[in-house]
Amino acid sequence: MTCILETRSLNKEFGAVIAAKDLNVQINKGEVVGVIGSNGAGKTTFINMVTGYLKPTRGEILFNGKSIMGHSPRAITRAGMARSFQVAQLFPEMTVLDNLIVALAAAESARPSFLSPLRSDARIARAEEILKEFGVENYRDSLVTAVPQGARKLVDIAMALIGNPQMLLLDEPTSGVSMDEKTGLMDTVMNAVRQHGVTVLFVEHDMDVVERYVSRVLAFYSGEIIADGEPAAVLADQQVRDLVTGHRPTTKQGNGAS
Amino acid sequence: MTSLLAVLIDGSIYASWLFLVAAGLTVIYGVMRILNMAHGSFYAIGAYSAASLVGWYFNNGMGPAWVSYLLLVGAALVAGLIVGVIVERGLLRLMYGRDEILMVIITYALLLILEDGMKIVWGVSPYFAYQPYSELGRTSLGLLKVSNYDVALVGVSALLGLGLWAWLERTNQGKVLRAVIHDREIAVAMGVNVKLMFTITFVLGTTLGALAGALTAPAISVVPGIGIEVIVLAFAVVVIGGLGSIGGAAVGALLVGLSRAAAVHYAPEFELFVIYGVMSLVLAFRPEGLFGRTLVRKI
Amino acid sequence: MRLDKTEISLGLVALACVLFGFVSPGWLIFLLTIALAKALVVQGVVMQMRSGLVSFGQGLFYCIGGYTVGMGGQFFGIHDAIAALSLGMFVAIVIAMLLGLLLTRYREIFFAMLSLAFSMILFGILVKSQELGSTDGFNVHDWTLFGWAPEAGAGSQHTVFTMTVVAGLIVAVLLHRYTKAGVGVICEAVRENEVRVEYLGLSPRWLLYGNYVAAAAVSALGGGLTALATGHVDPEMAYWTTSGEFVFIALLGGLGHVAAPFIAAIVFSFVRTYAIEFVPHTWQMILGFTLLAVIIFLPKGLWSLVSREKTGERA
Amino acid sequence: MKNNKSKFSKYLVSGVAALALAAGAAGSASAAENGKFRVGIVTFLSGPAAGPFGVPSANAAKVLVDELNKGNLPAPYDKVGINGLEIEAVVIDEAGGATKQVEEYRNLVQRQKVDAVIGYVSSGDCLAIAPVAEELKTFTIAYDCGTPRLFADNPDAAYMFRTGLDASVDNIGAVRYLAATRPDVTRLAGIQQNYSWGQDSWADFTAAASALMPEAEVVEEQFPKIYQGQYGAEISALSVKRPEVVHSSFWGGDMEALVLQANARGLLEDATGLLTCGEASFATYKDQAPNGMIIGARGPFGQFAPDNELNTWFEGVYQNAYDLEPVYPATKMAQAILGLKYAAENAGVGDKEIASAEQLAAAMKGATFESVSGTVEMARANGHQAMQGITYGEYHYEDGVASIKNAVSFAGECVTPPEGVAAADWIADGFPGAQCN
Repeated sequence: MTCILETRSLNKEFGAVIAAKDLNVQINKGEVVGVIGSNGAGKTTFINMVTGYLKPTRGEILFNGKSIMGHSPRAITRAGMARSFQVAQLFPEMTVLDNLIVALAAAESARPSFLSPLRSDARIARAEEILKEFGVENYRDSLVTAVPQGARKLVDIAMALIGNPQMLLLDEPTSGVSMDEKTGLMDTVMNAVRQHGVTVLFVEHDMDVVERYVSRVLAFYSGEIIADGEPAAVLADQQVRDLVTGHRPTTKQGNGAS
Repeated sequence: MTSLLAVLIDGSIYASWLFLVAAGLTVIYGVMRILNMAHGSFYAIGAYSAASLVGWYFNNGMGPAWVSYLLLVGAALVAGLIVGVIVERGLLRLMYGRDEILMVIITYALLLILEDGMKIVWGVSPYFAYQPYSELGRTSLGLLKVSNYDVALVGVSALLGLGLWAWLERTNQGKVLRAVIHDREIAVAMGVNVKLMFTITFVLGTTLGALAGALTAPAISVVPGIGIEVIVLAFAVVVIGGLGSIGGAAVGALLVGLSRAAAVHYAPEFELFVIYGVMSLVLAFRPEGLFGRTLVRKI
Repeated sequence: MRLDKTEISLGLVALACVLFGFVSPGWLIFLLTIALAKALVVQGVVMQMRSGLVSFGQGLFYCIGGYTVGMGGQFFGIHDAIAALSLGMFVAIVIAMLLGLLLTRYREIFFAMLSLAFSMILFGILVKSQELGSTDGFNVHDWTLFGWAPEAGAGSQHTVFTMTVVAGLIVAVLLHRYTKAGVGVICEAVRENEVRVEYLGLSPRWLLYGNYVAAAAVSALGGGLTALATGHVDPEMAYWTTSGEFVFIALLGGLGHVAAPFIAAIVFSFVRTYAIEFVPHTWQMILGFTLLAVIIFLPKGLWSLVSREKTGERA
Repeated sequence: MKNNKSKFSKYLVSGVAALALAAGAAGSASAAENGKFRVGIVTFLSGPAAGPFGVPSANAAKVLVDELNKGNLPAPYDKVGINGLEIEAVVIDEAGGATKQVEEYRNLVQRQKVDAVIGYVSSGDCLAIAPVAEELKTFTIAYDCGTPRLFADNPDAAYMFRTGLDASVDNIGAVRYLAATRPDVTRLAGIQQNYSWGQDSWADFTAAASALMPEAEVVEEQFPKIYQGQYGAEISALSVKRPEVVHSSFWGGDMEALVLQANARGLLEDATGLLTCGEASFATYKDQAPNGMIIGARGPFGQFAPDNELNTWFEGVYQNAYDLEPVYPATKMAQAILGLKYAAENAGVGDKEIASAEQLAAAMKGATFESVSGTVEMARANGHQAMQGITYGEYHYEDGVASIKNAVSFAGECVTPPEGVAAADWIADGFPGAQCN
């Protein structure tokens, strides 16, 4: 197995607050990794650093064996690592279809054209396929602000996948989505991901969701990784139970330690 | 040596005036996120109010001269208060939540209205209130003669700056205000009456603007258009210092004031470019201004 | 080249304008010429507004366009109007390519203030240039069109008017396409969510840069045409209040359609000229109230009067 | 209904609406020919130039037009209105820049159908208007702007006239006054607003000074931004150079602020101020200007206007109407209106007829007419530019009354370059052909 993403002693300090402390992570190609941890444990900071949004204080990040330290988010995206967001990052004054079309155009070229129309027939057709794949074709012409949270999350993830990334980082894909929708959403996403053969790392509060999809779990606490391994082993870990999952064997009635 | 001394003195005097003009602007921006184009008009209204009141005082039976200083300040406070409340309650309140740039345009419209409004009230003839200025006399430092009023202005400006700082840092109201500056959403969540804070801030800002005008009035001829001239100056000072920062405005004012004085004495041909040059340089190296906070959007 | 309905309508309105020019009085032709030429500058402001940036210094390029046309004729023997206008656009593009490198790092109020500062620096330089007439500026005359010199007076006025309408039409058609093309749409995307654009692997700075340079060229064209029409240029063109007027007109029209700035500029000119005639002492107040009324009652500009019913379909 | 509205018609509607609006506006123009003599009056009604120049001028125009329409003027202007026709003045604000002024000028001529235009304080506006006046063939009098370029750049001007003096006269006169009253002065300094007016004034003044006062040197020059209002640093810079005379072409609020601040800081006690536009604020200095400060009025205007019958009458009606003495811009406006009246009544047309622009121009060209400032000869720039003398004097304020002392006048031939000679060349050559009394 080859390692796609590796971090070496990654540190991030915001003044006196330590948001990441000596993070050493190795993700292999094809893995589906879940990241758990309470709010403020440093999960999003980790994703932000890896995708170039935040500059680490110290450490090293390697993607496909090459350092991507100091690269911009767009360079890292172009290199093949995409992400989704806790709060879906869409273009609020555009329709769902247009959001996808912009993403399609971006995937085709980093230098958009000045005069040929963005909404070409080919892009519209492709966008419609994607809408179907993610089951949001009903919202084709709605403004994204008028679309339910779950669909918005799906569009957000679809836009990340349009660039055919090798690796996808999902930041709380199910946050803000009702309990009933979660599984459907995750099934849609994971189907798409498997079709593209993408390595996935996702942050999730819901332990059910985590157990259902991942092959490996990283548990964050206060900027450090306190456990790393098979889901069952990590969730059974006493420290994880003390600090992260809060003694709930599996969360049937709540949504984790959020 | 004399000219170096002159640069320091002239620079500080000019800086203190710039700070007076810019303080209200930066307070309003810090709390309300409104870059107030009409700030210059409040300055002009303060100047007109003070000049007409003081002029009237001296033209009708000379009372003691010290009263005129109270009249200067009083006129500014009353004018700032009235105009501030009318504008905030009558116009801006309808507009909160709009785009930051749109608020700039709204205040630009306000500027156009106020400029002609002042013409209706005060006409176009000059108003003078020179008595408070000449009354204080001057101090000779060799060839250099300095107006005592100008020196006093440096003190007033410094006191005002300290007062604002103390109010923000040391009082409960100031703490609430800082909370609003820091994060409006959290402040609302904590139960801060943001609407009230907005009114207080805006009226404070307009009063500061009017006060700057009133304190300047004795040294100038109060004529139409004086407000327009100070807007860009005040903007530049505030942007250099970092929008919303009182300390930044003070440092920005000093920087511009001293650079300008130095240019006048040593390189007069660059005087016209000083303020924009300083602003471009500062922003090139510190895009948020000297004391501006870099905000990374949470995602 | 296939023309869509909008483009055909624009062409017809332009044709109507040119024909109207033959029957309308001189003052009206002049007013429309200036309004349309300024509308081109406003197009530059609107292009940037679409990308979320408000330029309080578009007068910079307006002035560059005007001065290049004037200086071309005065000092460099470039009397052909088309050549002079092109040169103006070229100079604007070169300067925009330089300034854009710095300016595209800034957003919101900082962009506004820095663009204002650059414009004011040009103003300062021109005020200092006594050989260019300092604040008095200089006259622009003796221009030709493909070697043909229109007769002074009504003839030349009419020629400038036609040139302005044609230039307006070309710019309108190009912009109509531009706003639907890659850079145009993605610039709007930058305004709506810059982070997302970055995470699509695009450079918001590059997009804004391209947009800034294109806007500069369009604005310079407007400046050049204004210089030909008025026959005079002065540094006031770069003063911040001039740029403020362009922002005013841009908001008046709204971002809804490529025709909006043209309509707004014409309405603005009429409001102003009649305000000056009927209330010479308080015409600025009239403008102020007009602007407030538009912001309060027509938040999307005058264009929303024309396109009330559109919501789902986007231009 | 809304849905039926096709996209196409929408665009057409908006285009046609704009044109219809325009056409409607065009229709209103025909109301103009109403048997009155219509004069466009353009001067600053807003902005910093309104107070010192624009409003006194507009006031002068208003009172003079009213009195003319009543036929109340002394001879030779006792005919009602202009050539027996009632005068209708259309007053326009000069603020807003040259482009806007060109637009408004065209509106005046083509929409408002005025028969003549009088106006323009700003030199930039004058320069922009001059070619348009020729294009539209409209009789136009520049009443105040001072740029020498007006006729230098437009040598073939046929319809443009100027009844005020060229600005180089101000500064040649100022140096002559210094040479006459303070020949021993050696240290000159200047403070000018940083724009054409200030730059040109200082260039003329220093050139004339080096010709007429070769012993004098320039020790300091300052060019603050126009409308700056605060001159602390500039006053320091001037003070430390110990000048004997400080020349300034400041005007309006800037000038008043400068006098106030320079006086309070002792500069005007140690040095004599020389303000070429100083008379415009004659009534406002009170005790804030030192006695002995030299002021000018850009010609024989305002306080320096002679005690002739016309001027006494004009001062009387102006004082009656506004409770103020007329300052120089007011006198200059009156002079322009009288010039127009002279031209219209000597154009060779019958009573109550309106002369054409060509007839007006022919009558004005090279004319000599009586004015509130004495006799005006249109003796320069092919008969388009007035030539008159200039007077300077010292400001004095005692017991609440301001007055002029030590006034010295210089004849027109003494301060005006001969026909066809540029002021700069004339000064550089040492004033050949100057006739001084």
